[in-house]
Amino acid sequence: EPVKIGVITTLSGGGAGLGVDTRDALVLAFKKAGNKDVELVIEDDAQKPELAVQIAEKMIQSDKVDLMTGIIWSNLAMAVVPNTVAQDVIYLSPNAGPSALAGANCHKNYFNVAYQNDNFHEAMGQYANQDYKKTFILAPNYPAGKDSLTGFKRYYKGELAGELYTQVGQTDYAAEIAQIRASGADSVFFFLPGGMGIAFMKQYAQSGVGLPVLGPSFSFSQDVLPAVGDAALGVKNSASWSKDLDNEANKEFVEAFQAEYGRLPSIYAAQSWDTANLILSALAKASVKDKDAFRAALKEADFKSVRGEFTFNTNQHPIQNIYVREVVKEGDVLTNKIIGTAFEKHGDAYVEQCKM
Amino acid sequence: MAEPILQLSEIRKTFGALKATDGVSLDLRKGEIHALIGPNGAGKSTLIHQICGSIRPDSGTIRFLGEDMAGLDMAARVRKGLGRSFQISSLAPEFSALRNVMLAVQARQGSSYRFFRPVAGDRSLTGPAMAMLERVGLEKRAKVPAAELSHGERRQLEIAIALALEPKAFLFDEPMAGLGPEGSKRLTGFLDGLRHEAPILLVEHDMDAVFALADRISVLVYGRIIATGTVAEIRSDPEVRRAYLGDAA
Amino acid sequence: MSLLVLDRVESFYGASQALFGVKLTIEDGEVVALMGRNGMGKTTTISSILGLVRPRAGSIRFAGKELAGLRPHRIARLGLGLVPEGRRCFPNLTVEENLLVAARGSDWTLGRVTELFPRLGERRSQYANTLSGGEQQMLAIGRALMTNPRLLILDEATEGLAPVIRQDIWAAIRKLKAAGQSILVVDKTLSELLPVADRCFVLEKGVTVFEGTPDALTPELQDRYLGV
Amino acid sequence: MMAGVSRETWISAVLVALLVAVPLAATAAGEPFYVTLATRIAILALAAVGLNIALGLGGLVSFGHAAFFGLGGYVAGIFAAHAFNGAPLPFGFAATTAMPVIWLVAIALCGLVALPIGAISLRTAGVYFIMITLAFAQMIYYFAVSWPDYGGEDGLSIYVRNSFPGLNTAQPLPYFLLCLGLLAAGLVLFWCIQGSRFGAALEASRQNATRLAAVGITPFGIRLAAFVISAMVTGLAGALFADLNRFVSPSMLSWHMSGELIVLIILGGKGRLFGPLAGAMVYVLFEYALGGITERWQFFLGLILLGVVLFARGGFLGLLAGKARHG
Amino acid sequence: MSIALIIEQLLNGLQLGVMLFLIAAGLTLIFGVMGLINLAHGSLYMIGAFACAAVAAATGSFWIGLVASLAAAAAAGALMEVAVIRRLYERDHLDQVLATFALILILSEGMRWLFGSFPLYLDIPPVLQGAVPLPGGGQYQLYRLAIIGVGIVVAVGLYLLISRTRLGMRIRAGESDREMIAALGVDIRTLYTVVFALGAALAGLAGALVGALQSVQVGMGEPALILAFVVIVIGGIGSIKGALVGAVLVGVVDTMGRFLLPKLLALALPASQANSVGAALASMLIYIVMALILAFRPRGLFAGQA
Ligand SMILES: Nc1ncnc2c1ncn2[C@@H]1O[C@H](COP(=O)(O)OP(=O)(O)OP(=O)(O)O)[C@@H](O)[C@H]1O
Ligand SMILES: Nc1ncnc2c1ncn2[C@@H]1O[C@H](COP(=O)(O)OP(=O)(O)OP(=O)(O)O)[C@@H](O)[C@H]1O
Ligand SMILES: CC(C)C[C@H](N)C(=O)O
Ligand SMILES: [Mg+2]
Ligand SMILES: [Mg+2]
Repeated sequence: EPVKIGVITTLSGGGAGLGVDTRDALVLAFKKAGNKDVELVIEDDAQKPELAVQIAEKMIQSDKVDLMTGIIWSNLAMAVVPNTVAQDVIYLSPNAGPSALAGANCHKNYFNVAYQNDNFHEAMGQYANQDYKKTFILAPNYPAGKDSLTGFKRYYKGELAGELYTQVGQTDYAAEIAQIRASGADSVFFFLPGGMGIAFMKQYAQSGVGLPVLGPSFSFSQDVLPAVGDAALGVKNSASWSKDLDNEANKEFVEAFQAEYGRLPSIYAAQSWDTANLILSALAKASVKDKDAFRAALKEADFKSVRGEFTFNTNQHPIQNIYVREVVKEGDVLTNKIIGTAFEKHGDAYVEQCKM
Repeated sequence: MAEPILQLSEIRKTFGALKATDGVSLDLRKGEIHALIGPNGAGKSTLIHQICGSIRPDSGTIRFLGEDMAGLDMAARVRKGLGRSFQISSLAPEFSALRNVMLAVQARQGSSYRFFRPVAGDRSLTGPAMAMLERVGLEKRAKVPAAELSHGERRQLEIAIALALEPKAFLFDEPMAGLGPEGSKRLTGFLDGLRHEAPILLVEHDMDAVFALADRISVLVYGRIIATGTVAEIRSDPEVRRAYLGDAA
Repeated sequence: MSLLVLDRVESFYGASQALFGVKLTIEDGEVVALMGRNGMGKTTTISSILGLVRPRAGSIRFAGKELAGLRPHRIARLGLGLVPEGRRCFPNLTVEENLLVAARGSDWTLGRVTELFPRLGERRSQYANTLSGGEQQMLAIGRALMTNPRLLILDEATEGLAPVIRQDIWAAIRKLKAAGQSILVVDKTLSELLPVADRCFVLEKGVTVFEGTPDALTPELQDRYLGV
Repeated sequence: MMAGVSRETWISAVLVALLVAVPLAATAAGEPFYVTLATRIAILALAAVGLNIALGLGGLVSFGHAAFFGLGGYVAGIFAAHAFNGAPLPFGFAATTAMPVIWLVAIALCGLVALPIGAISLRTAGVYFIMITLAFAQMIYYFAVSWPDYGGEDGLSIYVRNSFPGLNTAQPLPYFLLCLGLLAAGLVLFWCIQGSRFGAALEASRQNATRLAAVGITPFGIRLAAFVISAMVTGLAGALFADLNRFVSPSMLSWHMSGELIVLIILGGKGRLFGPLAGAMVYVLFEYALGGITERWQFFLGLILLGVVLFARGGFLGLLAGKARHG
Repeated sequence: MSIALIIEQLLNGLQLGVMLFLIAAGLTLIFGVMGLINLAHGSLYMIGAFACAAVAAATGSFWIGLVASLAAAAAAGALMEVAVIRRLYERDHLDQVLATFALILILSEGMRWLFGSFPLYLDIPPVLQGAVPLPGGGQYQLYRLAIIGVGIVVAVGLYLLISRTRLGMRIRAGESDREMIAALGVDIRTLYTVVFALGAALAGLAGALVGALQSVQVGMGEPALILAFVVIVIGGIGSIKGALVGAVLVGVVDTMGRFLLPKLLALALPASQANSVGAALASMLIYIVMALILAFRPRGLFAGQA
């Protein structure tokens, strides 16, 4: 009997780019491994929490999946994960990393293979100290957005020229840009994943404000760059991964992904690829039916991560390096290149609160 | 003489520069049919609307059964006993003729907040409603949705609804309009008897009917009453002939 | 050739049949009265002519052309001008706009219509929903005339009008008749209708039961068909 | 009346029988998901039955009923959250996980909220009514999104489903039966209202409010009462829905949700007693079945819905029962 | 807070308003004239944006793309009207809601089928790139100024079309009595198709203009649709003037609310709280305004004559 993995991800709407990359990498990873015993059940959550909940219910009750993964957004994760892990189904997060699940509500069935939400922003806060004294920061008005600015501020030492929350899914940033222009800032940090980031950057570039921008990789990842265009050139951003990261697994991944899909992979693809390989590594050691053994196998993280060194913290969240990248042009293609390391073997701020 | 059932004094209403009602005083007494005639656009319907509450007068008072109507909305005035028909038929189109009348019966009984007990087959509603349809000669069409009635039949249904309210005074705005000769004749006979149930303020252009029915006639021209009197007085009033009757009298 | 010929027309509202075989002819320059009690199918006949209700059987020919299957605006453009039951002026258009909205041809102009109905001239820029009933009736007639129809159809055109105005309207109809206008009239006031009509048709339950000159419509027949 | 049993009644009976039988069979076969599916149908149907009172009978097209659906949901969620961490509720009330209490609170709250919303909205009519109800729902939606205490945009998980005395609500079947019972109660309520004098006045207010006023019944009062009752029923369904998903989020309050409720009603046949149930069954099953066949299921769902509107007047029930509803 | 900032924010509000007007104008026309609730209006906006993006990418010219957006949206609108909408005029609003909701599903998923799930991008044409100085020392994006200009031209043109031409008269006549205008010899059916296509073209134009500013993606139409409905209801359905006033009102209130509310609240609350409460209130603001307006003017600011 094959191992069934339920994949709930965002395949439609403004956030579809993220989910498509997640799905594609996952599918490709299992295909490459040639593992015939894995069956993927993939469903689109349309970025709607209640839909995700229903799909999860169906996957558990009807498809009787052994593992689940795929969710991109923290609000969907918060809706699905607690009930899923409570029903003794193991969930591996390929992207979302809400602080609640890292701290007090951590769970033995919950593994985060991506990051804790604050991580990349912390790195950028750290990095900004080098060049900037007065940064204007903005993020969407939802908990992951708040995690983001909290993370940034945790490490940033300069003054804040302004702090703004935008609407989730907002597409026009004229009003925010006006405030940035008037704020006297020397730089702008923003966390706006997917379509939000595209819209912001395009408008910012045309506004004549011209201050340097920085952000987490989400704001400048491969799904966003082509749309933003040259305006993104030279922008610094933080991530646990980049396509030029020098290790065997990564080379193989980037090549395979490009060969299969004809585009460059994004960070979401990378994290998802790792998730698949983590699962495969555990499957090699234990049966999914034996939950204890399988969890132990997962926890060892005995796989070749495209991010280089990767281990799990006690709250089953990653300990990994966070790099600073720069947007560059390779031929006509915009992409990211690593220019430094912000943190080495970085964990998260909530691990203490996790009693596990 | 007893106090009039309905008494208007010095009612005024303007639409922009137009004085639609220009100081109208008028009363309706027990047992009478008081006809209100006048050229098109004289302000008759506007006056009826003010009496029944769908338009507020700018000034003046309307007393009904001794009570000032100011501040009461249309429904409240109907509950006080002012029954009216519309110049242009206004019915619940999906309801059958019978259910249209049943609605009036239940309204009179004041039982519209009853949530249980089905109305279909409720004899306390269907009985009186059917009786009203019979009175206007529409009993054969009881089951037909109002939308499918012909123009004239709708006019008859309007009357039946007004009857079902058992009002203390009727306001009829051109009830004959749209009725064929036969219908007009029949309605004339019918209204004749009705005045003993409740007095009628009748707006009508059908002079045969008006002259046959009216105890008193008031003539409204440009928002003002230019004459009030008996049929004979009005017929012979040269001013009225010029403004309204032409050679119809 | 007759201007308009209806032969055994049958029409329905949904599943319920309203016309069971209507026959009607109008010659050029003639005024024809269509009569019958309430609900006998007069308005339905008119709607069928104009294609607003689609006849399922029989034929309707106007100036030799079969109307079946034509859409209402095509039919109207052949030269039919309707003054509908209940007036149906466009409330959100001014008097002038109501007159101009469908104007065609050149005989009847704004000037001539306001000459016929001076009241409309006075109210030219007022919205139609603020007109009195009689004013609206004049407007509906004027609007139909502005399309310069070969056949004018008046459905209860004097309903709700003050006696003086009705006399005006009848006078106008007589004037039109004298000018050679063909007219189909539905009206309940026989005393005014019969003198202008050249011929009469009577409907009963959707069937033509009488055809003839006004003189032939004896008091007995009037009583039988119209209840007078 | 034996011979008078209409085709619509027969079809409705079949629908109800299916709704009851499938979950029983699924439980026996060890396929709990179908029970969950049936529960969702029952709950959505109940929500739509609520809306159908305002919309189907009264012609009050509320594009804001998600507000009540969501409020009901939040009542369940907030009670569960407080009971879970032992903190007292606002105003110092002790939290409980007892569903009957939660339901009553949800119903009462929705009634209270619907009263002012209805009173203001009913000043308008037609499309303006549609939009003003939407406006109120959007306000509540944005309030929930930005009120951090109960999760904001992220929503609120119910870690353990609330309880009902004598039943194990964590099991799919008992919970389904509970929802089924409430749906039945909702249907009975609708049926009573529809046939009653109040229902007659309400339907008249939809067809011609001036006429209603002219017989002496103030349309405003009738409509407001209908709106409030309607909101209460939908609110109850919301509480059930939250417990079904063990999760509540602002999306329950969103205009999509309002739209979906409307769609259920029209799909099934508006103003018909069993319309909402038929609509919910068809919609949920299509969604499920098409979703299983193709990723492009929305495309085909769209085609099907379009087909229903264009060719099946009176919704699915109208299509099957073959006659317009009688007035 | 400088004057330049306030001017810039007002311009932002105006630009958002003009954008909304372009979408709302078509909607109010279709709604007011045909009495049709067209939820799929947002899809026409999306189609315009996609057409512009695709054609601009293929030809390298934004302007050809713009023409394509008008043509594609008008064609889609006409097709939609002939195939579906035409059967709905006589139906009640609810059937229209369901049918046009179904159209949204079909069109959105159809676009995804054609163009994939990733957003397309569309660049601002070179002549309109960059910012221009404002009097008072600020700067403003040229392209946004151009949008404001386009909106004003369209508004004036539409107003004249509706109030001054016979076409406009007929449109308005059809609005109150379709059967009657047909019985007077006007081909109302074709007229409706034309009006529908015109409304669609305006929506498509808006989509293309916005596409260059934001991104072109499936689902971009729905938020715009809701706002457009808010606009036409505030303005009074069927009124072009109302749509313009409503749109500018919504644009300015929304923009200024987001900008000023947090600052106002900061006077009373701690900064972070002021920020989030302010943001929340700001998102509620236009709905509060709309409810207030409707509570006092139940038929909008410029209620139609009928
Ligand atoms: N809402 C309004 N705004 C402006 N003018 C109005 C309005 N309502 C009515 N009028 C005008 O007021 C005058 C009186 O109208 P009303 O309908 O009362 O006349 P009427 O006497 O009933 O005429 P008819 O016998 O033709 O029905 C008319 O000239 C009409 O145009
Ligand atoms: N819209 C409709 N739907 C269904 N039936 C209708 C409709 N309109 C009229 N009818 C029916 O068709 C028949 C003929 O009606 P029609 O309106 O043609 O009569 P009419 O002779 O013009 O009467 P009136 O003198 O009252 O205007 C009537 O029985 C009527 O009930
Ligand atoms: C796409 C990601 C940036 C999502 C974000 N981390 C969240 O949890 O919602
Ligand atoms: Mg009048
Ligand atoms: Mg007739």
